[in-house]
Amino acid sequence: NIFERKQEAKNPFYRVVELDEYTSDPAIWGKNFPLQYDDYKKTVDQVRTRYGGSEAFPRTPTDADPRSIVAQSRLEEDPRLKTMWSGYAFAKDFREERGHAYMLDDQTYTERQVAAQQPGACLHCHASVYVPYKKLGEGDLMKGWEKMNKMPFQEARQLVDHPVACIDCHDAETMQLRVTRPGFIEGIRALKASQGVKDFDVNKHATRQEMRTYACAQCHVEYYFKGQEKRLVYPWAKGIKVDEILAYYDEVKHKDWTHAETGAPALKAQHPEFELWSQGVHARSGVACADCHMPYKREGAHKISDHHVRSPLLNINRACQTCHKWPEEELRARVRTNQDRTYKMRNLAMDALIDLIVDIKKARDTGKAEADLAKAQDFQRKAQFYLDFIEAENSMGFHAPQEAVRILGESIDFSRKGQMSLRKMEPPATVSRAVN
Amino acid sequence: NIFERKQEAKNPFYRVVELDEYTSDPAIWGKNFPLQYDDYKKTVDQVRTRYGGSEAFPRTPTDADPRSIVAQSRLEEDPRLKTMWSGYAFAKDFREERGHAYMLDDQTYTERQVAAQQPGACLHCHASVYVPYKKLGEGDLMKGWEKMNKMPFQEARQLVDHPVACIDCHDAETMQLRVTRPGFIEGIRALKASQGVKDFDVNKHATRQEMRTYACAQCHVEYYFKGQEKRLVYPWAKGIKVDEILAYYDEVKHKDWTHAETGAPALKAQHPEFELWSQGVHARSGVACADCHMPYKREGAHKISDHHVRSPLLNINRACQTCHKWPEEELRARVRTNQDRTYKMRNLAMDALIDLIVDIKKARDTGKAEADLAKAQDFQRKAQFYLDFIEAENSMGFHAPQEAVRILGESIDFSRKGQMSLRKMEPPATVSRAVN
Amino acid sequence: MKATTIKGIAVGSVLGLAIGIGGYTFIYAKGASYLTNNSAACANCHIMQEHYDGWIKSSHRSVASCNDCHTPGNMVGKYWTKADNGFFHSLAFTTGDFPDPLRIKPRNRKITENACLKCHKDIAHDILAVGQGSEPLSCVRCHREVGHPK
Ligand code: HEC
Ligand code: HEC
Ligand code: HEC
Ligand code: HEC
Ligand code: HEC
Ligand code: HEC
Ligand code: HEC
Ligand code: HEC
Ligand code: HEC
Ligand code: HEC
Ligand code: HEC
Ligand code: HEC
Ligand code: HEC
Ligand code: HEC
Ligand SMILES: [Ca+2]
Ligand SMILES: [Ca+2]
Repeated sequence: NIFERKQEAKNPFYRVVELDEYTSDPAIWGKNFPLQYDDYKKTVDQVRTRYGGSEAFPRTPTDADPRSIVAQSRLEEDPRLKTMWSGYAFAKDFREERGHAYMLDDQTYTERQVAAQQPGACLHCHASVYVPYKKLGEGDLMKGWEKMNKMPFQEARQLVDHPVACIDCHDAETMQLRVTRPGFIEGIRALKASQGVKDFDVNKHATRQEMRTYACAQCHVEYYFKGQEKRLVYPWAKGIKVDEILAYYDEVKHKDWTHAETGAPALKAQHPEFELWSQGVHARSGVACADCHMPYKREGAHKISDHHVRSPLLNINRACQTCHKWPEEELRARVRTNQDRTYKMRNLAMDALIDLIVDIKKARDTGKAEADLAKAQDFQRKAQFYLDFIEAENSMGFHAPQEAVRILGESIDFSRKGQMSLRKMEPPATVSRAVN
Repeated sequence: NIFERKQEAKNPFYRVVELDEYTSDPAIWGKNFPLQYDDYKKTVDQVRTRYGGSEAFPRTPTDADPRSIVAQSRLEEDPRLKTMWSGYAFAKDFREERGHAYMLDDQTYTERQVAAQQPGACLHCHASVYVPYKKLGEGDLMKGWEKMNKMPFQEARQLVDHPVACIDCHDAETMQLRVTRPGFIEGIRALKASQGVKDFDVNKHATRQEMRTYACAQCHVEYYFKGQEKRLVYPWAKGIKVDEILAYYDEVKHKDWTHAETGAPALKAQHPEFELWSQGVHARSGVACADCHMPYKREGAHKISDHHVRSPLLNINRACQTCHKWPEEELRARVRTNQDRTYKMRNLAMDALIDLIVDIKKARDTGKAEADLAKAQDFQRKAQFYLDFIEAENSMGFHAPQEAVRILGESIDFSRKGQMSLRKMEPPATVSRAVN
Repeated sequence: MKATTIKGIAVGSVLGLAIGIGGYTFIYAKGASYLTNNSAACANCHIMQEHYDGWIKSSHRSVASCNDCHTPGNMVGKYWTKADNGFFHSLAFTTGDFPDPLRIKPRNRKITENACLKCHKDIAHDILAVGQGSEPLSCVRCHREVGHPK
């Protein structure tokens, strides 16, 4: 609503301190914008919803991992995940994600760091890297990024000291939103190119409403590390739908890991919130991430964006009721209906994938040649990626309910076809025994 | 001029003729309500949308079938349907449905009448049966209905002479909506009972807004004929979701026909518009069938319901834009997105079902005992019903986009599991040949 | 002094305080504007600004004022509603104790539904004529945005 915007624009910024391109400590920004800073700090809260939020689990700190509280383990909630990711670091440690305040610690201390040597590229989405990148690149953001990507994680880790901070989303002078993530700058350009838009420069060409989504899409997306450079790439050159992303990976012959039990060249999908959201009716209606996850709240005379980024289900009144005049309970029930359906299909797809993995393993154990398994393994690759695309996405389908279930339905078909490729019709005699 | 308009509006129900419980000819009602009558007559129009409306196909009339125009044949559009329904009358003739004006002729002359002897129960939803029922039951609607149900179709056909007419939806005196269909009166009572509401009397207890849906749900629902009485029953005693309806059929051990190629005890789903709609967000929001299919329109000083019942896509401006302030093209695109996704999954589910049918047939041909096929046949029954539930539903998923795709996804899983039950892992040797 | 009288005084003074504050704002915020038909007057409260802005863009700006839709037809009811809303809104505004975003209350929603008929009785005659028993047909269900387009 344009007029409303005009109103906020009038919000006075009392500048107590001067901020510049190198001020990364949010506490300093907080002096000028105490309201936003106070909410920003609240992302340490841990409250669980049925499928989101997070639960605080106490643990005894160790030297290796000083965290005294972590979020619940998804692997323990559903052990099938270990089979699904067998041989990959995710099978060692995968937890429910929590608030922004934890991003740096959770990345630093996850056992996935022990399971495999991780690159500096990881930090792109887990720390306030804007200033570090610029310093490392002597003023050149992209150069600094390229340098940090290929460093060993532990070395790069020394160069950062905050989770995502004000400067990662805001221009220090105008306070306007600004994209600071090289991975997204290149990714969105590739995506726009695939749609016929040439040389898209997100910070020049995006509308304000688009920026209210892009600020989040800098990190809440699927990604992979390309080649020895460990260049962080968002796989959108052919488009942003799951089918188009898989087509891209197939073309560049990328695999994230080789499945330990089946030898399949597998792909791990990671938090494709932006991708799934883009297929939903909210995206079509121009509803941005910030509209629901950082809704406006009234503070005295003017409205500010709630910087306590969290599950909208913990804030339905502001997050939804501006647009939907339904009672809070009804809105919660609507989300729940969409999510429960998605969850049911997610479980069917998971069972089908496990069945396929077991079959391929059996076939291998009975000494079947790898060549003869290729077809089944490719079906596993497909089924795994489609299922993971919704499993790893964090709204349990809400961001695009029908698309989420469509993807899971196709995953089931892939898994079953994979099994079929290893089976054949039985001779009548043996039937009754073999039916299972 | 305004003054005249106002006069006109003062007495909208100015009665030229008296209407009573036995006036079934709509032309007579038309004398009192010319605006509604004119629109009602327009249901003869045939305009096609991508998935709805209907196309007018000229044909040379015969003695057996005097129709000079019919709607396109769905069997020719997708021959897989013949395999899916093999052995059932639907495999002989199944066409896109068209406007209400054709309901009586299309039922009378469909080749399904030749393929099998049909009962008088069919007329419940294809003719103005209110008066005929009352006459047949000497004033008792239910009695007349029970009598007509078990008559041979041709005999019962002599007792009716109009497609659905004013008296089937309206009380002749008050013009209020009224449910006149015994099948629905009993069906909705059973459904409400399953939800803990006792002795629900639709004409007493339903709100006006509910009646704007029930008026249509009298016919746009799944049904079957029970026992020798050919009693028309809506299978809602356990609930209205596809899973609950199948559970009901399994419990009462009902089958519509035995599949000719596989021997499976199959079920045919038919136009479950009310059932699917009830699972969607429009139903949750209290949006009734009439809101979209009979939107209000302005005629002079009158605001009336558009009695030209048809696809809302032919009338987006009135059907959708009062509630959705999006451009017509955008709204059309939204429907199309939901429908295309559903259509894609519908095709995957259809392929899977055909694969299963082929497998069972093979197994039978190789002389496998029926007992050993039972499991596969039951999977076919399930897969067929779930797929048909969306295939036969006429909005191509729009009425509940996520639920439609969920149902198709489960259908795929059923079909593939059925195939699996007939196959077993191959011995290594034969692999390379057998992979297909 | 008896406990009851103390309670009495306590309650009394709280009430008085409430009225005091409410009354204060009522005047301060030109609460009297409730008694006029000037829509701009409603916007004397920034809290009403958005709705005013919406109304400015609505199909009704030139034909219906806030009061036309938010107060009943008859004189008594009209001024009672104004006093009611005026006072409680004033109080709420001062204490900041109200839902955000605002939601119309059932009572006011009913008033607004009826307001539609003040002007559209004729055109709506036919569709009202077939009403199921006592249940009124909600206009706002479909025309939610006539006063305040999104
Ligand atoms: C129309 C409202 C809406 C929009 C727009 C939206 N989301 Fe969400 N988001 C939700 C809801 C509802 C959930 C489910 C929360 C839950 O289950 O507790 C959710 C869940 C999430 C989660 C997991 C939250 C948690 O508590 O675990 C993340 C992360 C997320 N969204 C990111 C995004 C991003 C990034 C975008 C933009 C690309 C976006 N969302 C757009 C409503 C929205
Ligand atoms: C710099 C990268 C980055 C940016 C930018 C970013 N996020 Fe996140 N977000 C993360 C990471 C990493 C986590 C997980 C932190 C953890 O689990 O320790 C996370 C977690 C979340 C969660 C889950 C909170 C919970 O309780 O489970 C939500 C919701 C969320 N982000 C939404 C957003 C929205 C909305 C935006 C934009 C306004 C945004 N994020 C911008 C990286 C980012
Ligand atoms: C493209 C952005 C991006 C990159 C690159 C990235 N992350 Fe994340 N990470 C996120 C987001 C967004 C979340 C929160 C959503 C989620 O957990 O699905 C997250 C969550 C996490 C979490 C908490 C939840 C969990 O998985 O246990 C850990 C740990 C983590 N990341 C580790 C890493 C490691 C290690 C790397 C490098 C190999 C890495 N991240 C690279 C964006 C990223
Ligand atoms: C993950 C991204 C992100 C981070 C980190 C972030 N903001 Fe924001 N901020 C936003 C978004 C999105 C908006 C809405 C901007 C718009 O509507 O154009 C916003 C708006 C603002 C505004 C404008 C007034 C308002 O509230 O809408 C101020 C001031 C502000 N932020 C200050 C801060 C401060 C101070 C910090 C650090 C403590 C911070 N922001 C951290 C995303 C972020
Ligand atoms: C800025 C406006 C806006 C916000 C904020 C918003 N929505 Fe919506 N929502 C829409 C629009 C627009 C549609 C599409 C239907 C329409 O055009 O009316 C929609 C559709 C929906 C639907 C039906 C479509 C579907 O996917 O099933 C649900 C459910 C829904 N919203 C829930 C929510 C919830 C829950 C929240 C808060 C977490 C929310 N919305 C926040 C505007 C919004
Ligand atoms: C929110 C609007 C809406 C509601 C409510 C709604 N429908 Fe529909 N209906 C549609 C749309 C859109 C289509 C798709 C039309 C097309 O594809 O041309 C459709 C298709 C149909 C069709 C097929 C029409 C054709 O042209 O072939 C039938 C029959 C139907 N609906 C009946 C019903 C019944 C019965 C109800 C109530 C139980 C109902 N609809 C509720 C919007 C609605
Ligand atoms: C007495 C039974 C009956 C009732 C009551 C009924 N219908 Fe139908 N409807 C049918 C039949 C039968 C057809 C198919 C006619 C044909 O194909 O010859 C049909 C066709 C339709 C079509 C398809 C038109 C096209 O162009 O494809 C729509 C839309 C529709 N009905 C909507 C409704 C709505 C909305 C209501 C309630 C206001 C309603 N129907 C009430 C039996 C009924
Ligand atoms: C419960 C109500 C109901 C009953 C009983 C019913 N129909 Fe229909 N019929 C409909 C509706 C609604 C349509 C329009 C929607 C559709 O075609 O899917 C329809 C459409 C048709 C059509 C046109 C489309 C097509 O299938 O070619 C024919 C022919 C037809 N019915 C024949 C019959 C026959 C024969 C019987 C009895 C065996 C019968 N109907 C019983 C409700 C019914
Ligand atoms: C398939 C059902 C159906 C049939 C057949 C039908 N109507 Fe209606 N009619 C409705 C519905 C639904 C409404 C809206 C009633 C409501 O909102 O309570 C309606 C409303 C009306 C109204 C009230 C004013 C208005 O337009 O909303 C009149 C008068 C009317 N119909 C006359 C007729 C006449 C005359 C015929 C026959 C030529 C007829 N109807 C046939 C379903 C039907
Ligand atoms: C009487 C009001 C009303 C009418 C008429 C109506 N809708 Fe809706 N529609 C809604 C509501 C309410 C929602 C749920 C989201 C919300 O609460 O805003 C919705 C949601 C939707 C959605 C998103 C949910 C989904 O299933 O994807 C689409 C798309 C949509 N409507 C299209 C249409 C179309 C097309 C028509 C006309 C054929 C139509 N609507 C008619 C009220 C209506
Ligand atoms: C043409 C009729 C009309 C006019 C004129 C009108 N309103 Fe409203 N107003 C409505 C309706 C209808 C609603 C209820 C919206 C809903 O239920 O979602 C409403 C709701 C409200 C609400 C409650 C917020 C909400 O969404 O529930 C406020 C505050 C309000 N109006 C203030 C005003 C003010 C101030 C004016 C004059 C500047 C005004 N209205 C003029 C029809 C009107
Ligand atoms: C003294 C400041 C003030 C003025 C002047 C004012 N309002 Fe309000 N209004 C409020 C506040 C505060 C609320 C929230 C009250 C609540 O929801 O408890 C409110 C809520 C409302 C609501 C929705 C809540 C409800 O009670 O139904 C309507 C409708 C409304 N106002 C209409 C008007 C109209 C019409 C005028 C002008 C005649 C007006 N207001 C003038 C402060 C004001
Ligand atoms: C004070 C008189 C008055 C009141 C009160 C009023 N209207 Fe109107 N309304 C009008 C007039 C005059 C027009 C014609 C304006 C025009 O043509 O631009 C109109 C136009 C409309 C229109 C057509 C234009 C549009 O916005 O689509 C609708 C619909 C409407 N009114 C609905 C309502 C509803 C619903 C209410 C109650 C919430 C209401 N009106 C209250 C006088 C009023
Ligand atoms: C089910 C949805 C629905 C409901 C309920 C509804 N309307 Fe409407 N209304 C419409 C539609 C659709 C139109 C557009 C008619 C047209 O364009 O021909 C309309 C048009 C109008 C118009 C403008 C007529 C003109 O063109 O000048 C007025 C005034 C109006 N409605 C008033 C009302 C009133 C008053 C009520 C309550 C008694 C009401 N409406 C209830 C859907 C609805
Ligand atoms: Ca979480
Ligand atoms: Ca049709």
